[in-house]
Amino acid sequence: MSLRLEPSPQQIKEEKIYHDMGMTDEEFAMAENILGRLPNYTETGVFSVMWSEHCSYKHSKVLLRKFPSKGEKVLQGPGEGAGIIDIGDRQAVAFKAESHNHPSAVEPYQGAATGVGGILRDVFSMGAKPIALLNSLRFGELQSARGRYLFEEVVAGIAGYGNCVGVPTIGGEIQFDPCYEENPLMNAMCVGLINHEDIQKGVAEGTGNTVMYVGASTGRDGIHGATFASEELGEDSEEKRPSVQVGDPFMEKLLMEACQDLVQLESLVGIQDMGAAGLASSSSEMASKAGFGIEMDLDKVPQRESGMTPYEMMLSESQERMLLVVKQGHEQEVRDICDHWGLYAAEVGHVMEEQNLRLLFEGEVAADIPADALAEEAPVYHPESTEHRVFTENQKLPASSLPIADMKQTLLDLLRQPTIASKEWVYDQYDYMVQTNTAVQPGSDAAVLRVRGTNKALAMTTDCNSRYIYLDPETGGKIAVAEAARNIVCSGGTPLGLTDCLNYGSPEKPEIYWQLEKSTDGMSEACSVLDTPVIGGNVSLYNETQHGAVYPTPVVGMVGLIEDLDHITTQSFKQAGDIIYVIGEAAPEFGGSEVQKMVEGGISGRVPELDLDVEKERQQSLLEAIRSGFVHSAHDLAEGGLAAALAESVIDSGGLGAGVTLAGDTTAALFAETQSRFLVSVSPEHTEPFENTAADAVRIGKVTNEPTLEVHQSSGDKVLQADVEEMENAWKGAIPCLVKSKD
Amino acid sequence: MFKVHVYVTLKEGVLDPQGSAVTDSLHAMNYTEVNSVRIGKYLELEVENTDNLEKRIEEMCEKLLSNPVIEDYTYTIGEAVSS
Amino acid sequence: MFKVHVYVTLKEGVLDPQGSAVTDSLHAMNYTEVNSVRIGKYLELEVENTDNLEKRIEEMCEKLLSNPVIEDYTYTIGEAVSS
Amino acid sequence: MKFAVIVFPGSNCDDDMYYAIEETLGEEVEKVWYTETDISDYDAVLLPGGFSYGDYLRSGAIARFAPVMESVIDQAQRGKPVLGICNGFQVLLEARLLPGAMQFNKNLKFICRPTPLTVANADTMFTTEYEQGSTVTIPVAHGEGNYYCDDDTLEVLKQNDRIVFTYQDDINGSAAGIAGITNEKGNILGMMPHPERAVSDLLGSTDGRRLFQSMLKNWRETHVASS
Ligand SMILES: Nc1ncnc2c1ncn2[C@@H]1O[C@H](COP(=O)(O)OP(=O)(O)O)[C@@H](O)[C@H]1O
Ligand SMILES: [Mg+2]
Repeated sequence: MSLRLEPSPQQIKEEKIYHDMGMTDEEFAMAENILGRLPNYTETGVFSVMWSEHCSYKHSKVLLRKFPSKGEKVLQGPGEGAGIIDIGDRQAVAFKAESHNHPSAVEPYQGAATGVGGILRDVFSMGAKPIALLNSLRFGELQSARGRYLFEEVVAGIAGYGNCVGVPTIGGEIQFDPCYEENPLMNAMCVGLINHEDIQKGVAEGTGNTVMYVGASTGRDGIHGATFASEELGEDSEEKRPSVQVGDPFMEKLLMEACQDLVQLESLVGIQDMGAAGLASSSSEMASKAGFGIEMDLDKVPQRESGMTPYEMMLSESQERMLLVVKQGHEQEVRDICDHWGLYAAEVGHVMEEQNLRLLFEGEVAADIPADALAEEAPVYHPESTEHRVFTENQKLPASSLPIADMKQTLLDLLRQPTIASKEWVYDQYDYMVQTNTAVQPGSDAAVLRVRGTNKALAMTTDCNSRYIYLDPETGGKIAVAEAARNIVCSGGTPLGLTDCLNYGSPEKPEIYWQLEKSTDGMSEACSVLDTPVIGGNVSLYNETQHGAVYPTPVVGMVGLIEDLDHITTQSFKQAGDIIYVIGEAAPEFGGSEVQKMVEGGISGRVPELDLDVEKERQQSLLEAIRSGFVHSAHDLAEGGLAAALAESVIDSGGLGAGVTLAGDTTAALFAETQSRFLVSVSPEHTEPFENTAADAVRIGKVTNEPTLEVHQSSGDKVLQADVEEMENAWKGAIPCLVKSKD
Repeated sequence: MFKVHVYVTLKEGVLDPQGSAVTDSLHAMNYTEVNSVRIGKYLELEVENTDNLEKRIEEMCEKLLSNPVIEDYTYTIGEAVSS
Repeated sequence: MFKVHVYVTLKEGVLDPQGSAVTDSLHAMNYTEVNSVRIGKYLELEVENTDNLEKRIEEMCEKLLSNPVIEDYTYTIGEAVSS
Repeated sequence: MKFAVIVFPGSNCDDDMYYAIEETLGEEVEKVWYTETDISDYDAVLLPGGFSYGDYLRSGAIARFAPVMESVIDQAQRGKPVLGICNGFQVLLEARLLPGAMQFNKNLKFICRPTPLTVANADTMFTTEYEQGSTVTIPVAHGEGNYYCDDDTLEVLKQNDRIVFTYQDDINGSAAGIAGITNEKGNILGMMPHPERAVSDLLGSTDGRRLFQSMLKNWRETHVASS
């Protein structure tokens, strides 16, 4: 077929053209072996994307198996578009997180926008109605022009897409560190609500059933996006720029509505979004999962451009597309729904007994590959692992104390650190209220959405302090899970489970693989102890440039159930006269802390220790206290320690202040990032039952009517006094100020 | 001073959701003779006469006025105007 | 078939927040020779040959492609292209 | 009283509007798809906020030509209450049922936040349950909410008390701080803030409820009077 100026199978092999597609010699040999002949150009392309790290998890599969993923309430674990957990009343939550790092590095607005679009489709293709979006972002420091550019554009892209589709963006987290300067991270999470009976799977079963294509037409955009996401960003990433996809949130909105109708059809057999590797992955995965095959006629695929080849059609990552399987003879039902929503539905193929993915094009067979080979039988690697020297060296360092003279100045400076500072500048751009369920808006520990028509609510958060993980992957991995759970608990919820998004450098480097291994060990252990199964996730490797890898950043996205709207709790102090407690005692732990980075200009040493049993006990008792109605506010202690938490609890309290007295080493008490700690306020009449419930709670002071924060030592000496206004200005002004600065 | 006109268009092959929506809308309004619409930007700059005017304009277009990842640009330099 | 180019600009006197922001950025990037920037839209339409081509284009512009309350438009009809 | 919530392709605050009516008034409310051509059966028309048609080209520009709009315009001209919120306001502007146009917010960013407003005219069929000059907190969520009109129009709006809500802070650059205006007859209100998002304590404010209650009360009064 000379009309396609494609290399012949022989040429592909001899000239090793598969290298350009990211396949190794061994992998090519495997493909040849599977087919029993040389793959043609289309087939080589399909193999290469399906066996890319992004689609096949070939370097991480072994580690993912360690995650506890089962649980009484888990209705769907990893393996589908999103995981699903029961929340009672025949309802469930479906959620998943996904990375869009490389696209966001190249074209931040569209990269972020399409990241949001992709994760939405993962959730609504399960039959769920998306009710919330969250994100987790990492950038270089805002002092650099590129850091600011990426930050502003990524935020605008998330807003542009999420606002338009009408799903509230209610939370997330952002950290800034030089290691992300060239390789920012953009992870998006979507949460959906679903009735048990509506749960869909991405399966193509039943010989003769019809394969239908719904949504946007296929263009040449994003070809090899999956491979792209599986490579380091290098000089030639610029050249791959044309692969940037542009999102169409209007189309997505229609698709989302149509899917909610489509999943009601008896005749719908399976549905899956076309995400990474587009038509190639959706078709082969749906066939493989069902144990059937699919024959597709590519001439029927809606095309945006003329002269597209099978290779291009199969690898295109055009956005806003879905693949459906519907019972033979019921195609009109799908068409009717699509018509209503102004969408085009094309019959592109059918399910067949023979378990192959067979593609027809202009009357000829353009590809014929066993579906399992693509979806299931990708090579699995057990990369070499070596303890990272950062860990080895930092473990040897003696615990150092920080020389802090001016406590007040330190607090104000901390509040100005962009990682701690208010993210209002960001969430002001997100429509976090649409759908009118947002009970706790962005800014508290976890966002809370009521479940309309019930007395329940859902709490959600994303978290990951990658500095800890960089210094000590295993402990850091535990902390990431524990911290997410703390945020859920502080808002009055029981953690239900989590999705993760594992962002690392190249797994082919033994030290990076070791980070991956150790941090997932830590996460797994924390998940087991805290009873939060991992119901889905995503792996993004090769996040590195010639300047090195990003910090290992396994983002945790967690959802919790609040059983009664009355249990919803926020971090701000509520009432003068309330008693302030800290649960958990501080130790002089500064390794990886915000204050260390600020004072010493970098991070080092041992990270805070974490005892998971203590963690669990404290979370449970705090939750019990909240449910018993004793607690007016709860806030977990994280970056910036107790000082930052106290400041945050007074700033949004509407004119209240606090006076506290701290025993022991004041620097540690205020700024250390010792784990498993909470700041809680309790009305005076509930102190006794509260203390009985939360055994580790120590009374430190009172909420006052004066808008100031006063901290005393037990000797009576005042160590710090700051007006709420100056703290607020520092905290809220920091990011707007940095963004405006132009150098 | 010169009036400079800059035209920024989406690269060929890049999806133009706005353009498609406008096309559909025109069809619904019975302007079925319209086959396609692509939407770009039109910028009018007033620029003082400088050395290297063209080079500087090209730089501005590449750095700020267009997004070279997905957009192309052209420009024309209009008549000199009195400022 | 004709290629029609439509230029939509803000009416004189209407403030252009986007244009001002771009002017400021250009200044910050040291393109101080730029006095002002006004940002409008540039649309490329492919239109089948019809009677009253000009009248129909003007209608489209007035009804949909521009908002006469704040915008002006001009258009040019390009060379005939084969479809 | 029977309310119609007009739904365009891509509308996204239609459900919120629907629930606000159902929950605060308990009156009849239906979603009306953009292909309907006769909405004379309804007592009030609600054009919801959010987006429509992706807000492509200009917010509200494409929706303005949706088939249902002919009937909306007809009903509006006959004096039926028509309320356009956010995108609905933009649609009303594009349809020339209200004067002026929207531009990008002056900071060029989407803005979502609870916003203090002044009730500048409590003597419209949408605002009688508010007190003249009082402050209400109602969220905004828009990218193009920077209201523009020429000086003559502004003068007319002021002279005829057609400015109904104003922002207390200049959040988006709107002329005269305008957040909402009516037509000359007073039966069409367009406003950028979202009263349907301020109907329950759980969501942070109930200040939007009185707008819907005003509509109901005034409808009942005229209805009872005329029948
Ligand atoms: N880090 C992880 N932890 C748990 N599950 C994961 C992880 N990464 C991927 N998975 C699961 O593997 C499956 C395939 O993931 P992915 O290829 O990202 O799905 P999709 O193509 O739908 O985006 C999903 O069900 C996902 O939840
Ligand atoms: Mg997917």
